[in-house]
Formats: sequence, C-alpha cells, structure tokens
Amino acid sequence: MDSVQKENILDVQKVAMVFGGLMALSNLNFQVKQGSIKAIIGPNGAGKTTLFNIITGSFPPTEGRVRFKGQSIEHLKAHQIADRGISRTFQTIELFDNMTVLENVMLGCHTRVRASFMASGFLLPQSRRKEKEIQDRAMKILKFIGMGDKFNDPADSLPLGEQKMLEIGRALASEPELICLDEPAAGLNETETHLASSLIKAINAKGVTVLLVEHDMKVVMNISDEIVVLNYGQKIAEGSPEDIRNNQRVVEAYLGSEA
Amino acid sequence: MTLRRISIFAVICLCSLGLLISCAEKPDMSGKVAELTKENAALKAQLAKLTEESAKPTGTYKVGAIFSATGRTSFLGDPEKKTAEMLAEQINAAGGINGRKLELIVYDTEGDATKANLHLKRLITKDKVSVVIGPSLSGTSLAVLPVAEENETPLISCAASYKIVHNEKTGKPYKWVFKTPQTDTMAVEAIYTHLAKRDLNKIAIVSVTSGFGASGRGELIRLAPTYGMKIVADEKYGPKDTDMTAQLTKIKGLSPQAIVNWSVGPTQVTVLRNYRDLGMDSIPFYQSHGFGSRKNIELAAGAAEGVYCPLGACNIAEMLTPYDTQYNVAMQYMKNYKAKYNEPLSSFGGHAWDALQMVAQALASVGDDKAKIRDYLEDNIKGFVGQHGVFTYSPDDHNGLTKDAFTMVIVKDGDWSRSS
Amino acid sequence: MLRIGKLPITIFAVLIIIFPWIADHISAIDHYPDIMVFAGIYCLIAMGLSLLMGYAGQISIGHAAFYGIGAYVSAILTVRYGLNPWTGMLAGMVVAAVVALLVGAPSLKLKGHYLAMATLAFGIIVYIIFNEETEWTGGPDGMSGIPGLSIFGFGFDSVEKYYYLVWGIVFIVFIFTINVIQSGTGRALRAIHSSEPAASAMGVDISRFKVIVFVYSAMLASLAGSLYAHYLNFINPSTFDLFFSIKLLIMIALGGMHSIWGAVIGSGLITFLSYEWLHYFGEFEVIVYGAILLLVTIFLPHGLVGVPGIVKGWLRR
Amino acid sequence: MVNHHPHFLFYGSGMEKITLASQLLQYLITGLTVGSIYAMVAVGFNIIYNVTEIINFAQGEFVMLGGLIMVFFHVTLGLPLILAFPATILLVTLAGVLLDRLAIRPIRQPSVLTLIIATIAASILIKGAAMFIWGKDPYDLPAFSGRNPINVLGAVIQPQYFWVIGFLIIIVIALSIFFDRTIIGKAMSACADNADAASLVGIDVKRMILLSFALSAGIGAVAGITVTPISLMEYDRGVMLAVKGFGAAILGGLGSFPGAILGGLIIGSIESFGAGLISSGYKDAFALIVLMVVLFFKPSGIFGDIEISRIKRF
Repeated sequence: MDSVQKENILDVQKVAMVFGGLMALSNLNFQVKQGSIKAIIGPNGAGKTTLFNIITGSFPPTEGRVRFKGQSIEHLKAHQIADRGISRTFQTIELFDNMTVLENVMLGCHTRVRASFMASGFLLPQSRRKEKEIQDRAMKILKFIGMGDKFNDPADSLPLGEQKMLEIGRALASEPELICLDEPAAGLNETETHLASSLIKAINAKGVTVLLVEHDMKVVMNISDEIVVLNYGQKIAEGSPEDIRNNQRVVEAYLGSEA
Repeated sequence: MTLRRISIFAVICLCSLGLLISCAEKPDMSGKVAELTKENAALKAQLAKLTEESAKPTGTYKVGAIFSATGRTSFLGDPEKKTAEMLAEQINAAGGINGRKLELIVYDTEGDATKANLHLKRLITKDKVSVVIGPSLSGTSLAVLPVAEENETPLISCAASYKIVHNEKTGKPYKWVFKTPQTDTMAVEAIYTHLAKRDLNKIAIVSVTSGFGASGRGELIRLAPTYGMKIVADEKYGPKDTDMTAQLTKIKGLSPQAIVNWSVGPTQVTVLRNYRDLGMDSIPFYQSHGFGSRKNIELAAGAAEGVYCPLGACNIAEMLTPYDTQYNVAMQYMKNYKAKYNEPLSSFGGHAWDALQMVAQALASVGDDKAKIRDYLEDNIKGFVGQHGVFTYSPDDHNGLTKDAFTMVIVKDGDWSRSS
Repeated sequence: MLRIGKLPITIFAVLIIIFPWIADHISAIDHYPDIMVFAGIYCLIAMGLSLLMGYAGQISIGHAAFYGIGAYVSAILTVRYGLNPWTGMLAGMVVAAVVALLVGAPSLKLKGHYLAMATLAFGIIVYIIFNEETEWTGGPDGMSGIPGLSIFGFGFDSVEKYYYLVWGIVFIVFIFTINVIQSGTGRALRAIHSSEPAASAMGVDISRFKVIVFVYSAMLASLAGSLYAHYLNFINPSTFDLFFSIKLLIMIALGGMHSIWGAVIGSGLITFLSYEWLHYFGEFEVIVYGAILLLVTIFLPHGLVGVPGIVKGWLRR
Repeated sequence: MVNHHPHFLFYGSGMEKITLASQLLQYLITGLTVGSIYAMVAVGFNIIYNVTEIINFAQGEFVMLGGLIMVFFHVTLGLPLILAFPATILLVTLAGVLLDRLAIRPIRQPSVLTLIIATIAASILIKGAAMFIWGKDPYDLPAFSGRNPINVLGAVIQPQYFWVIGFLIIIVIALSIFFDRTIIGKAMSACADNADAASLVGIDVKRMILLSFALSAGIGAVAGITVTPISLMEYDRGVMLAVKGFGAAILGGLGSFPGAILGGLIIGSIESFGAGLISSGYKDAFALIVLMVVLFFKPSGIFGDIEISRIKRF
C-alpha cells in the first residue's frame, strides 16, 4: 500500500463535479505515476478542463478526493496547491500581457522565492538578492524553452506558438513536481507541435511528472506513457497508448468527433 | 525610459510656466475685483507689481473678501458677494474714501476650509489687503481664524457661530477677529422668549445635518434649560433629503407644543409641507432665520402660513416705520439690491453690508493701517446702525449685537408680518 | 516598462528642493509653496491609491474616509487628550490600518461595480459618523485649535518648513512605493490585475495581496490626513466627503493609473487647478473642470503620463 | 395681532394623538414612497448597465434635468401638463443621446475607472450647465392632482406619491414587455449577454448602446418630473439621487429590474424606519450598512447571479 502511495504522485478518488444539476464529472478514479507522462483525452465537454480545475484548486469537487503525494488537496486554494508543487497552463492562454516575457517567468518563481512587502519597500539587501536570484533562474528557464533572446519583449507581442511555450516556461518556474498542460499543442502548426512535444519530453526527462489534456492524437500517442479517456464526465478507458488505440468504446466515443 | 520621464517634467513645467505668465500679465483677474477697478487694467497691473515689490500703500484701499460664492453653501456667499461688490461700487462711485478708491478683492471658498485658508493667506501676504471680510460659514471662519491672528490682520466674519469671537481658553474674543451676524444664540433666545411668552415649553427640534443646522441645534439644546424648555424630540435630516415625514411622524407621536426647525435651502420648505400633510397644523411651527427670504414663502405654496421666524431688520424693511432706527439703511439696501440684481433679498447679504460699511468707516477715519483699523473697530463702533441690528463692539464683545437684533415675524397672507 | 531610472528620480528630488527658491523669485507664484503643501498631502493618498487601482486593479471610492480617520484621530488625541502630535499621527495610521483590514477583507472579494459601491458606502458611513459623534468630532462645525508639528523644539511653523516636511515624506513614500512595485510584490499585483486565475495558479495568494495594498493605501491616506490637520490646525467633516473621494479618483485617472508618476502629476495638477488656476474662469470654473476631465479621459486613456508615448507615436509618422 | 392666527385657538392642547400602529404604517408608507423614487433611478442605471456594463453616474443629473426642464415648460412657459410632460422627456432623452455620443462612445480603451470618470465628468458638466440656466435656487412644480393628503388609518399619503408609484409600475411593465417581446428589446438584451456575438448576428451594438442611454435618460426624466412637486428640485440634487439609486441597483443585483425595485424599496424603508425608530441622523448609514452586509454575504446582490457577474467584464 505504502509503496503504491509513493509511486503514485497524484491519486484521483471518486471525484464528482456537479454544475447547477449538470453532472460534469462522476465517480472518476485514476492515478498518475511519479515521473510519468499521462494524457487525458476525450471529446469536447467530456470534463477534461473541469478535472484540471479541480486538481489545481480553481474549485473543489462536489464529491471525492484528490491526493497529491499522499495528502488530500481537494480542499486547498489554488495558490496553496501551487505551493505544494502542482503547476499548470491554460487552454485559453492566460499570460500576464502587461509584463515582459522575463517578468512572466519571474512571477512563476513566486512560490519559491518571496520578498516581504516591507523588505522590498525598504530595498533591504535580502530582497535585492532574491530579485537577482529570481532573474537568473527565469533566464535559465527561458533559455531552456529556447526563448532566451526574447526576454524583454512584451508577452502579448509573441505569436501564439511562443505564447504557449512561455506559459509552459512560466509553469516550470515554480519548480513543480507535477505539471498540468491544458492542450499545449492546440492551434500549433506541424513544426511548433513537434517543438512542443519534444519540450514536454525534455521536461519529463528532468523528472517532472506531466499530466496533459490534448486533442492532437499524434502528440498524445507518441509522448504519453498512459492515457485516460473521458466521455460525458466518466472514465471509459485507461491504459497504454496501444490499449487505447484498440479500445472499442474509445473508437465509438470518438466517432463523429475528432481522431 | 528616462527620456520619457524627463519630457513629462518638461511638459508639466512648460504648462505651469505658461499659466504663470498668463496670471503675471493680469493680476487683477486673479481675484474677482469689483467692477470699477477693472477699468485701465494696464495701470492697475503696474500698481499691483509695485505693491508686490514693496509693501508701500498704493493709491487704493485694499479690502479682501472670502465668501462661499459657489458650491453647496452658495446660498450664504452668493448674496454676500453681490452685496459687497454693490457696496464697493457705490462707495467708489461716490468718490471713494478720502479720495482713494476702495479695491475689493473677492475670492470664492466654495465652503471649503482648505480653500478659505489658502485664500486668506493669499489676501494677506500677496494682495496685501489691510482688512478682510468673510468667510460666510462658521466652519471656514474657524478654519481661517488662526491665520488672521498670526498675521495680525483684522477679519470680520459673516458667519453665525459664537465660537468665532469666543476663545474658549481665554474666555475673551480673539484679538483680530470680529463678526457681524447675530449668533445662533440670539436667534434661539428670540424664539425661546417668544415661546415662553405663550407658555409653550414642550418643544421638538428638527435640524438639517449641515454646519448651519448643527450649530443651531447645539444652541437650542444648550439654552433650553435657561428658558425652561423641555425638548421632547431631536430629529435630523440630510440637506438633500426628499422627505421628512418619518421624522415628523415620530414628533407627532410625542405631541410637543411647538416645533423648531433649523435648516436652509429646499429642505426647510419640504419639512413644512410634510408637516401640513401630517395635519399637525395645531402645533406652532418655528423656523430659523435661515428661512428669511420671501422665495421660501412662495416655494412653500401656502404651507408657510402661520410660521414664525426671527428676522433681521433688512428682511422686513417694509414693515419698519421711519421711527425705527434701521429704517433708512434697510430701505436703501433693499431698493439698491433689488434694482441691481432683481432678486428678493435673502437674510445673509446684509451681513456683508454691515461688515464692509464698518470697514469703510474705519478706513475713512484711520486709513489702512491694520492695527489702527482693529482698534477703531473695537473702540469706535458704537451704536453703528446696520442691516442686522445696531452694533456696539467692545474688548469683550466682537459681535456687538443683542437679541433685539432679531424681530419675531409670522407669515401671514404670503408675506411677513410682525408678531408681538 | 516599469524600470524607473535614477535620473528622473534625481530630477524629482532636485525639483522638490529648489521649488520654494524658484517660487520666491517669481512674484507671480511666490504663494505656490503654500499650495504645494496640499499638493504633497494629496500626492501621498494618490500614490497609495494608484498602487491599489493601477497595479492591483481594485477600485476605491471611499478613501476620503481613511484621510478623515487620520485627521480626526490626530485631532482628537492632541486636542482632547493633549497627546503629542506625532503619537496622534502614528495612532491614526494604526487605526486606519485596522479599519482597512476589517473593511478590506470582505470588500475586496467583491468585483467591479460592487466593490465600487461597497467602498462608496463605507466612505459615506464614516462621513456620517464624523458629523454625528459631536462630543468627539465637534460635528459639522469641526475641531479647531489642533497643534502644529514640531520636533526637538524645531517647529514646522512656516509654510516653507512644512513644505519640506510634507515633500520629504512624499519623497520617502515615493521611493518606498517604487521599490515595492519593482519587487516581486509589484509583479504579483500586476499579475492579479492581468489574470486572477493564472496568478493564483502560479501561487499568488490574491486576497492577501489585495488586502496588503488596501491597508498600505489606507495608512498613507491616514498619514496625509494627520499632516493636513496639523497644518490647518482645523478640520471639519466636509473636507472628507464623497466629493473628495471622487477627486482622488480624478487625480489618478488624470495623471495615469499605471504609473506611480501619474499619482504625482495628477495630484499636483488637480490641486493647482482647483485651488489656483481655475479661478481665472470665475463662475465657469465647474464647467471647465468637467471639460478638462472629459477630454483627458477621452483622448488620454493612459492619463498625462501617456502623453510622451503619444507624442513619440506622432514623431514616428 | 397674533390672535388672528388660528393656531391660537387650540395651541397647547396636546392635539390629536397618533397611535403607534399608524405611526409604523406611516413609516412604511414613507419608506415605500421614497424608495420608489430610488427604484426609478436604479431602473435607469440597469438599462444602461444591461447593454453596456457601464454604471452611468450622470443618471442623477437626468432626474435633475427632468425636474427643472419640466418646471421651465410647465411653470415658466405655462404649457399644459399633457404637453410639457412629453416635451420634457424628449429633451432629456436628447441629453442622454448626447451623453453617449460625446462622452462614452469616443473613449478608446474603456475600463471601469475610465468609464466611471467619464460619466462623473459628464455629470459635473451637466450640473454646471444647469447652474447657469436655472441658478442655485430650488424650484417647485404644482402637484399633478392637488396637495391634499389622503388619510389611511391615521397615516397620510401625498397624492403625488401615487403618481410616482404609478409611473414606476408602468415603466417596469413597459420595460419587461420591451425587452421580452419586441425585436429591438431582444437585440438590446443580446448585446448585454455578448456584444461580439450580437454584432456577428448583425445587431448594431453602437445603436443599441445609444438607445439604452436615451431610454434611461427618459426614465430619469420621468423620475425627476414626478418627484419635483414633492421635494422641489435644484441643480445639485442629482448626485445624492444617483448614490441612492446606485445603492438600490447594487442591493437588488445589477441588471435585474425586480432587483432594482426591491433594492429601492428596501433602502427607502430602512431609512424611514431607521429615522423614525432609531436615529434620524444615522438613517442613511443604516441603509448603507445593510447594503454592505448583504454584499458581503451575497457578492452580487439579492437577485444578481454570481455566475453571470463572473463573465461580465466589470
């Protein structure tokens, strides 16, 4: 039991979500193994983003629990969960468009390095030091995602592809153990998509567990170790890419919709 | 970045510079100077410049005035400003004082303590006036009082509160501050005397939550015991309220023998209407001297019939007989004011008239030395016949009036009539 | 965008120092330092508000209340209890902070117009209290005889001295605020302004930051109130009414919300407009005031600090 | 002299007592009647808000204009009520149109603050203009059907108040029909839900905004016309009415017409009961405290929908 706890970094237990009488998720169970890449797929309205919002604390589930590293987090606020080591990107890009690229990533470091209001007000040496530290860290990450040269551009001036990248970079800045990517490849062209998937792999290689929602089956199939399929808020299948490819219910679920 | 910031400052500096020049060119604009002096601006500009360089007395007697001419309390300052400007005009038309023109410099406080303070300092240090009349409000007067004392400049306030001429610490008046209006104390005394005469002693107070209402209310409560008055209700309403039925209903429940209302502006009419609507006619209704304009009787549309209020002579000029001491001044003032501005006289313009006339008298006899003017006011204003009574200043009394300054009048057939 | 170089700050400091000297040598403006004292007092409030509104994106139409709390606490403690003015000043800031905490915590959960109404209501309620609690506040007639400020026998009793006191404080607060803006705190605030979900997902405790800034701005307003009370030696409620809260909004909008410089410029400009320059328009004052306001909101969406940007835009063409 | 005056026949005699019951009834009536004025202002706020999400702080000035222009037509020019009434509404509606065209539409990057400032600036301008036209004195308007109060169980009502309430009811019914039945009305509500979508389906959003301003100006005028005979009208009455109306709209939940009515009536009642039973000095405070408490527990007002308020820009 204990050993299972260890290797499952995230454990979603009997999670249900009801919006005004509408069942968005019902009795959902699945685990994410430490250091793996897990994909959640399913037709639109299957409840994928809702699940993300629950895991990252946008709102608590109507029922069920979410355990992160063995502790239940479903009752925590978003920023507390971020502190615990879960970070995310958004389906509809949510960059801070009133900041530069660098500042966006620097804000990502917020959870790790913090200067108090007073300290920064009086420009105490410690706050200066921290600021410097944050900057270096952010630059490193920008180089890692291959945007080191754009650090001073306003975030909203970037093309869509790079905005997606930057969101991932910002999420990385908080040094998460689990990163939740909401459709990282949506709206990207061939090359960009390829870049994105290799970046995800690289992130995973650094030991960060990845949970992603994605419609682009190519991406999903070639990067994920495990896949969960949702339909109408319920899990209809779970397993390795191969299993899912040959799973009858999945094909049915997708008939008429994408894939 | 830095370039951008610098350019901002450049822009700002240029803007202000432009405005400075514009006002340096025509200082007479900086303060609405009485009509006559507006002529030959060029000459005046030079004069003004001269005075700025050296505080030598110029060809004119400079008198400053700060009234709340606009804003929420303009009902006080507006008639005061008009009156003062009219008077200055007349004096200058009649050849000025000792052959010198009277230069009246008026600033608008908008009833704001900060502005009053700034403007008084400016009048004293920049315009170099020798005496100041106003401000219109008790609040603003109390706000500027320290400035007048500090700069040893005589100030004749046109506001009611007795605190203006009563230093709590010394129990004596402030050295440099005088005032012309009757205090609320006198208005209250007049009303209470009238009530006592009719042995009505169970009264209800209604007042507006503004400076005017509050100080009146304060005096009503303070003096009640002296006149054996029992206050059964003490209700308030906002200066912009649309309805006072609730307050009056409560009062009705307590069935007092008389109601005293202390407010100005539209509310004192609305409250009368509500009082009629509630069929409380059998309770005598007393208004403060704030009611002292015929416009209010018109607005009340009949509801004012039988209402009592204490008024100064200038409001009831027609009712005075040539035997009344104030007959001449009051008639004169009323005629001129109506002729010039064709609007009914309010209770407040007269305060400015009294203040400026005293100043004129002082200037005429001692010139424009501040200290001399102050002493003159204190020692030589004896039996001065003004709009709001006969003034007699003394070291212990910088208001100079008694409660006889008020006459109790009753509204009859849509007009004032004297009430025994 | 927000990095503020040393040069403009130095210029700012120099301007502050030499202004009285300049004014003294130009007869037309030799009374300006007096007005500048009030400009400085309003500037203190405006800086706090611009942090709250421009950076954290929260509206307050009730800051006149904190301004008033500062003034009244100072006045009551010094006049009624004979305490030292500086103590009064400190006490005022503490009281303001506590009130801001109590009101801010629930209010700042509100959004947009609802927050505007809540703060508006708060402001009016406090104003009514100033008017009604006569035995404490003196009611609408206000309180007079408030002592001036002095330290170790050195009294700030002349306009010039008080000018340097006020603007010294303004400069310190200015530097402090800039540091905050350029630190992680400022970044977090802008993040909240830009996207609350993203900010919280990045670990920013939104409500905490909102409240911190609200309290900070309240304390600045209170400090300004005390400075006002001890300069004028008199206060009455009408100074702290709804219209002043609105005036503060106007200062910030006019100067430009998104820059701390906007607060400085806006407060200075409005002060001089309403206490000095608009007098030349006599009765038309109100209308000119309204017109200026409208034109700025229409043509300078970023306030006066946006002007250089616009000018640059023209030059490029 | 004085004895001529009727008061003297029965002064001192404790006059006819008023029972507590009828006192309470009086408070209720007063509260509802005053509240219905606030409600009318609040409805004006909501119309514009529903289409534009703007709170028009110049709404109170419409009321003021309504009153004073009516005075001009009906008293100064002596036009009969039946003519003066529509003429006034027309003129104020025009003012509303101008407000949108000159103050709101030109704004490039609208944000809550810029819009608030713009409408405040507009209200300052309108107030200033009114001061020049009518001066600072209050004006009266003859009550539509006399000033003889009607007695209900010891409480009294001014006939004029029936006009206020009557018009309020008419306006609300008319509006609900307008928004639910007519095409333009539906188009306007569409802009409220989603301006972009509305413009995609070919609705001229700008026109709808203009219309909303015209509409709420007209309603403001009605409020002003009906209230002036009760409480007189002067150039600077608008602000206070705007604040109260805004409070009512927020309390009821922005955008909800039943909310506006309820909010207005609640605030009015709290004021009159507060004044009558607790302290008249604090009556306004009571209303506002209740308002704040409600907001703390229901952040989007009584009838406001949190979900909706979330998707609103501001």
